[in-house]
Amino acid sequence: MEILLFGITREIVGSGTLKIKPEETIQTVGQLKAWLAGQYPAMGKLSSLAVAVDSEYADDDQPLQSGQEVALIPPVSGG
Amino acid sequence: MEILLFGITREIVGSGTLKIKPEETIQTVGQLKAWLAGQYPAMGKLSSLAVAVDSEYADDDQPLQSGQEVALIPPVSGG
Amino acid sequence: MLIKLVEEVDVTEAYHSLQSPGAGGIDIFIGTVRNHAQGKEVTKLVFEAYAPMALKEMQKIARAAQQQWPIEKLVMLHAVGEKLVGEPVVIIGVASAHRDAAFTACRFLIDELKKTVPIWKKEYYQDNSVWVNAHP
Amino acid sequence: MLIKLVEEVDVTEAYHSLQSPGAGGIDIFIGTVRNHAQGKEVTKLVFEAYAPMALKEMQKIARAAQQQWPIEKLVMLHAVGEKLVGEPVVIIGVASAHRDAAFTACRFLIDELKKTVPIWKKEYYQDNSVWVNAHP
Repeated sequence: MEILLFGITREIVGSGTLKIKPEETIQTVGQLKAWLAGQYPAMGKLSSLAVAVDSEYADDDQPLQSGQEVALIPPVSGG
Repeated sequence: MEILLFGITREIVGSGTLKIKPEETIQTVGQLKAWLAGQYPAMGKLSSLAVAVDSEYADDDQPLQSGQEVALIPPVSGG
Repeated sequence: MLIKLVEEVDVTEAYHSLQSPGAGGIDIFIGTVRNHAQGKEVTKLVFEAYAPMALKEMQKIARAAQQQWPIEKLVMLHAVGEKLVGEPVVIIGVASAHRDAAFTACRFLIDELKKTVPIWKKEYYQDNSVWVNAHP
Repeated sequence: MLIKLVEEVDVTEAYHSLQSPGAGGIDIFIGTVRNHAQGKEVTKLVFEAYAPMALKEMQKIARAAQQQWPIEKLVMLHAVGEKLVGEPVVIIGVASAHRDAAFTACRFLIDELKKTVPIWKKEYYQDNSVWVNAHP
């Protein structure tokens, strides 16, 4: 699974994308968030962290499947 | 006394200014309004009619003196 | 603070006059000639102003806004003469550090302008014309 | 309806896209780079967007506004990349028959944009920089 990263999440990981190995067996948005918090403690300190699946905000129970575009959405600050 | 006229008051009188003879003895804004209503019944049909003295809105009891710039202010509709 | 009566109001001029390094939000209201009013097709508007008093009243409104909100820059431009459908007739602009003051002050300025500033609008339809607001 | 992410937002382009014979009021909000934030001097901002999602979210907000108010024309432009003090970064515009809808919808659009659209702002000061809103 490949995750698109923006803003502070891009800086935390040090790259615009994050590749997660299949053996991590991440099946939902909630599991992805839990895995990230374990791997990158700085992610847990953000005001919020959302996940977008196919460029729509996704709930924690949404399943993740191959072929989807998955992105991390740290707190937005446009405008 | 010479009165400046704008908008519908200019059209009612048919001129941009109205000269009032000294013998009419108009001494206040209120007296001017009463005199106008007598001379020009169409003025009485307006939604409102204000008078400006030296380009400031004037109350009915304000005295009128020579040398002042007096203007009729029918309902405004700028913007 | 830019307050003027002009033959043509200019959005670009208004925007440039609102530049300020301390501004984070600029709100610009533009009143334009609408093709209909009171259910009738409008062909044009003609604006007449008692210029010295109109400018004085606009300045009073501007000062009242400056006393109520933290304003960096302020612009009030009003057209006089004939205006066709789609043309701008009034531009009100406020620059402030934050957007709330910019929106609120801009709305205040146009609302007050319409109440007190001695400018008159004659609306022309296909078959007649009226001075707006003149009669109850 | 004009919704774009661009390197340079352009007030004149926004105004032209809001022309409509049925419009009597146009409200344009322009967010600009302010020289200070959180009590510190700001030297520049850098904006990053998740472009396809940002455009989708902007379109959703625009449709929500169109459902609530009678809107003739609507524009939402947001800049990406580096912006210096005084430069415009976002332009929101609404044209409507009456000014009340123009003001209210314009305010709604910028407030919602700031809540949901995936665009991120990094604020640069003399000695450091922060991603705005990232931390509590």
